[in-house]
Amino acid sequence: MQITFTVNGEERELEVTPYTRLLDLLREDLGLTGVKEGCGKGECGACTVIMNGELTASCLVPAPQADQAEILTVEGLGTRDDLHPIQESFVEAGAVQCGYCIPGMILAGKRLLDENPEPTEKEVRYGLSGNICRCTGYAKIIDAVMLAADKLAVEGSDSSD
Amino acid sequence: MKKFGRGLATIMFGFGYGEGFPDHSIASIEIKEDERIVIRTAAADVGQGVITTVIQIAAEILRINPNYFEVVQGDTHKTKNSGSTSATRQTYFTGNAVKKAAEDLLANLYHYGSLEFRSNHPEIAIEDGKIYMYDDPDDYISYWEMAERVRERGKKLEAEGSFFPVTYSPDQNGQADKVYVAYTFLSQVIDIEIDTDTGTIDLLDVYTAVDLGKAINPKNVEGQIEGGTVQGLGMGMMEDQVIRNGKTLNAGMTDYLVPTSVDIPKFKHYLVEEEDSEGPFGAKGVGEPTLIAAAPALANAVYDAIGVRFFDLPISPSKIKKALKEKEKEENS
Amino acid sequence: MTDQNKRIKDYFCKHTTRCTIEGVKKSKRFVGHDVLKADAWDKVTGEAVYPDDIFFDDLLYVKIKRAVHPHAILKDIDISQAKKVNGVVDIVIAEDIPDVRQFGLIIRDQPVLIAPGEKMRYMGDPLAIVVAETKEAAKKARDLIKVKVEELEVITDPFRAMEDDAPDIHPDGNIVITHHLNRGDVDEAFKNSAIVEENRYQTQFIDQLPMQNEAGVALYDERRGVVNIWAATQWLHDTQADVAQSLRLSKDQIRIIQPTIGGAFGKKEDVSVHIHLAIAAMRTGRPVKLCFTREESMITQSKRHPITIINKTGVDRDGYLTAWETKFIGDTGAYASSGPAVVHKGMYHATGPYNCPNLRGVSHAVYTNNTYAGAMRGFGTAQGAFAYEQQMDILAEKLSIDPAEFRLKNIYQKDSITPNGQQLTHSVNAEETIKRVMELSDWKGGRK
Amino acid sequence: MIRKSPMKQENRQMISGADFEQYFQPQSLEKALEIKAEYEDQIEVAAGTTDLLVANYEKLHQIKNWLDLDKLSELRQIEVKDNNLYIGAMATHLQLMKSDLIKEKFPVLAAAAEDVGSPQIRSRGTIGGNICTSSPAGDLLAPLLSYQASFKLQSAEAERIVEAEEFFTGPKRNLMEADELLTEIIIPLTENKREGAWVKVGRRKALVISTLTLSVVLEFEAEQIVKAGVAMGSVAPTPIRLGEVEEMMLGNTLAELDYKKLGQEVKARINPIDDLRGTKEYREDVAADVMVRALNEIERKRG
Repeated sequence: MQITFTVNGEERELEVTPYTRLLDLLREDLGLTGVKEGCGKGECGACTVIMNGELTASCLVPAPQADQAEILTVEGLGTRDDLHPIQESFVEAGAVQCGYCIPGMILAGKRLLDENPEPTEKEVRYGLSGNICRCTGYAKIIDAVMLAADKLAVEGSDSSD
Repeated sequence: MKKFGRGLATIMFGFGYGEGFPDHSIASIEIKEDERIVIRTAAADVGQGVITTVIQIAAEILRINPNYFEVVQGDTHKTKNSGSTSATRQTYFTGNAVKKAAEDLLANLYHYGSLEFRSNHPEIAIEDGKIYMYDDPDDYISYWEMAERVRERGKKLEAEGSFFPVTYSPDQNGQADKVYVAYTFLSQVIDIEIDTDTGTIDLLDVYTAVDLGKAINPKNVEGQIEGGTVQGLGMGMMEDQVIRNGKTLNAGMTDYLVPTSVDIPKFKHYLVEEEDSEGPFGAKGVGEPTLIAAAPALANAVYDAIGVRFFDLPISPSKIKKALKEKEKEENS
Repeated sequence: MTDQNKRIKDYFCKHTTRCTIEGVKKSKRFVGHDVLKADAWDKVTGEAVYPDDIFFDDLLYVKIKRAVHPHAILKDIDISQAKKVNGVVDIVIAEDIPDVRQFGLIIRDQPVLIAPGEKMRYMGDPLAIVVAETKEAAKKARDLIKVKVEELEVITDPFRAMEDDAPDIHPDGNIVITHHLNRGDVDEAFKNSAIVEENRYQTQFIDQLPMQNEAGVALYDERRGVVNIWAATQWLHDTQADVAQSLRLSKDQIRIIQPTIGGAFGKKEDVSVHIHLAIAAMRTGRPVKLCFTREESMITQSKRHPITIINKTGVDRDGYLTAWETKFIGDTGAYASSGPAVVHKGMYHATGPYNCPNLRGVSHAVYTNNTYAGAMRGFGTAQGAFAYEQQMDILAEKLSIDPAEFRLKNIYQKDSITPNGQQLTHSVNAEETIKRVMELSDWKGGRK
Repeated sequence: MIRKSPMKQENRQMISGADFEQYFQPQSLEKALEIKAEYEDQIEVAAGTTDLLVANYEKLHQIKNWLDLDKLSELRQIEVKDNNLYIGAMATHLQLMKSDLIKEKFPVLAAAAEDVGSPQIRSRGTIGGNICTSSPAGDLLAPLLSYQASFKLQSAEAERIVEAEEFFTGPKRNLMEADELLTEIIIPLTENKREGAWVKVGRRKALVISTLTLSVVLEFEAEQIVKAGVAMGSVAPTPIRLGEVEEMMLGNTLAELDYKKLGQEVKARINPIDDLRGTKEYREDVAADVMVRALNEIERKRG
């Protein structure tokens, strides 16, 4: 069956089967391999994308349900030479070790800051609670999201000047 | 009701394979004409940061910004054996191998520099990718230019370094002069609260002091301490692959639980840096030691909180609740 | 798919990490500074290529049929139904690869495929390699493979395994290896001790749980006779050798290229996808891919050893350790893996960083039909510390000494002697770690 | 030596090995009910798919027929009519936890929704899915029992309203017929002052299947308890309502209740099992203690 959806701002039309998961669609059909599979059961958050504005485990979405959806993956945030402030914060805070959870973590952090630009540490922890990291013990990841909040606040005040 | 507890543990870890096992690392560094310095090592970066560590070491020795470095790693046909990323050994072993290669290369920069400038080594300055005479900094040869000139001499501006310290296999009584190259020491205090209604543990604060010789990259060391400690706490309170009659009952992350971002404690670290080890710049490995103290410190904190010792891991809510009940019965009788 | 084609070329060099880190920073000192991680840029943008991110056009998918019983003789394997699944390209069973040899980190005791008449020893043992055009076809065919077995006693416990009448899991018996520690006169020292404390500790199976499961891609370069394998390993050249000897190839014929590694913690020391991928690539002549599921990874690959530790510790009236007797019995599961090194390394650290002149220890690594245990961060000493650090607290309480003070009394100094008789000649700052952590935590003594 | 596979050439056709036949994504409930009537239990109902895709992991290609309710936006409404709250079966956990209406009138349900899985699960998982999966550990189920919810089950031919208490018949079993869909959850409103407490116990603090849940909702006239809903999850083959314990509370003021004794009464009326998430004994002991905690919390909230 045919679906149409927007990925990282670009409209795509694709032929899918129901047993294709959104995860497979993004990774294999569109080459967006920043979306990772860690468990396939919504228990780790590595496959997190932002779908219609909400955090979503792409391993738990049958492709036809992505029809008409708007999807953001880590590839849609920033590039190596032009990092999004939250990506920059992850680099600067030392939040990255093996990196496998990081795309999902970054999107979880972004979703949190979109809704709550000045989160407390506790709110950050809850915002990231669907994303498992096995390397960092989370401390530097939490730091990174707090740092990103500061950066975005400064950016926001600059642009309003 | 919440009951506070505090526990201490001190651990040691002899790193490297030790026991007389051939344990070594080979690395090479090449200065290229196209403004790149290429480090070749087979040391696997599993996230711990060995790539960054070796760049820092080489940049320090070669007196040039890390920006110029590129690491070729993880290809059997492009690198030589660096040993495994295990046994807490890469900073010490590959770090030393890279340091030796960098030192060899630096010495050769002096050598070729002295030929080009027709001078003695002490008159030559090397920094920021430039070789010049002290009395005339503006007349310099860049590393890249030097690479070209060395090529014209039919050679490469390249060096290989190896590190291969000796250890001995223990005899039948487990005795030998040197079984491990060195030991890392770490002490940790963990503060917890136990919810006596549910038997669950709240992790509050973790204080860590580690004797690591020298932190090549303090932030990465902190990352190791935090990540290792959380794995150790997982071991202490929740992780358990249940295998009954040969079959795993909880294969998958639904019921094999590791800590989440809301389970973890707050951290405070102290790095004991005496720079007294034989590792690069006095560094010792920290990868494994950061995990080891957490489970026993937690067990000691649980005892402090509720007066019950647990000899089996993990210290699960079911075990705590049962122990609380038994203790209450005991105290009432 | 054009994106993918473009990227295929890059995979041969994608293991190169370009450092873009310091930028304009002017410092001339880099060691001891928080230089940003060179690989972080690739990882925060999703550009880093992990093994399962590698695709080729014409890629085939591999699935492994695994044991149906933890300890059983394979009587028959029937792949006739499975072969009929549309899209199946190859199903490899043991008879197809008669020359392939066993592999293993320390002892080569792991079969590449179990043949009829041979035993499966745990639920992860491989019976067949299924190669198909799609993942679905591979899964479907795998599930249609029929197996007949003769069930044997399942040994779940190393103590049962060590009994005389227990069936041998491997031909040489169930105790893989035994080590000893002997220093001084333990019996005499216990007699003269003020307090002797004996306890039995038990640790559990733990999965290292790196976020990325075992995965890889292989491509056979027939012209050069080289199998290219893109897969993670913690020890590149050792895995290369293990794969090569198993397939009776020269080391040069196995090229392993490490993509970005999604965590390891000991789990990626053992061979996982490598040999099966090489076989599939060589037989089909096409690029092949094998990704473990989380379940498969947990059942098939190594665990942290459960170790039973029995510690008997003596201390004199002044609070100095007098003697330590210890036993480490480690369940290494169906295969040795790092087991022959893990269990006694735990024992070699049995006393923790404390001076103790008299010492006796024995360790056994024992086969069972559980998932095999191997390396995990801590390597036996994490289990050991759970035991020795509780011993220390228990003794401190009995002596009515602050547990930190008790540790400080006994802590290693320069020239202290370890359980192995190694004299610590340099970098012994254990005492300072205790003092610093007391300061940091505002330590006020022992139990309230 | 590794020899080339003899099968290589004969089998080169591109084919999937998948068994899928039909995927329906109806635009109306009426159409959905027709499809369900035709396929009955030969079709998998896809709502938020957070359970469906887990249960069928690695086997998705074996699902022959799909009935995807995703386009039925009519089933996502949360509204009040005739002194009842109506929640469409496709409303997500995220909708429930953010709904001002639910936060104000049914805070225990909102709190339970907030404790479901993770943000990623809450944004997709639905109340209808939670009910139809009928796991004894389903986080919304105890609150629904204590608020005395009922469920509207529709087929192409008929519809019926079933009390939540009667709906669950066993672990992952309920009394839905093969041609029915759950379309709406109905919860009565009240004029009385209502106060409640929610307790979820798990082996970690987030992203965890409950070891035990407790939902207590009390309705007061002045200080007197006139209605009580005490329900638990993961302590029996189905989520259960503890009617006898409720009885003991009726007609009393909070001050007249012996919390500890009520805890013991709860403990005596549940029938948990040993599993990976906790022992039977653990669940019994914790049930008693968290009942006390819940009552203390209600007392505190009433000030």
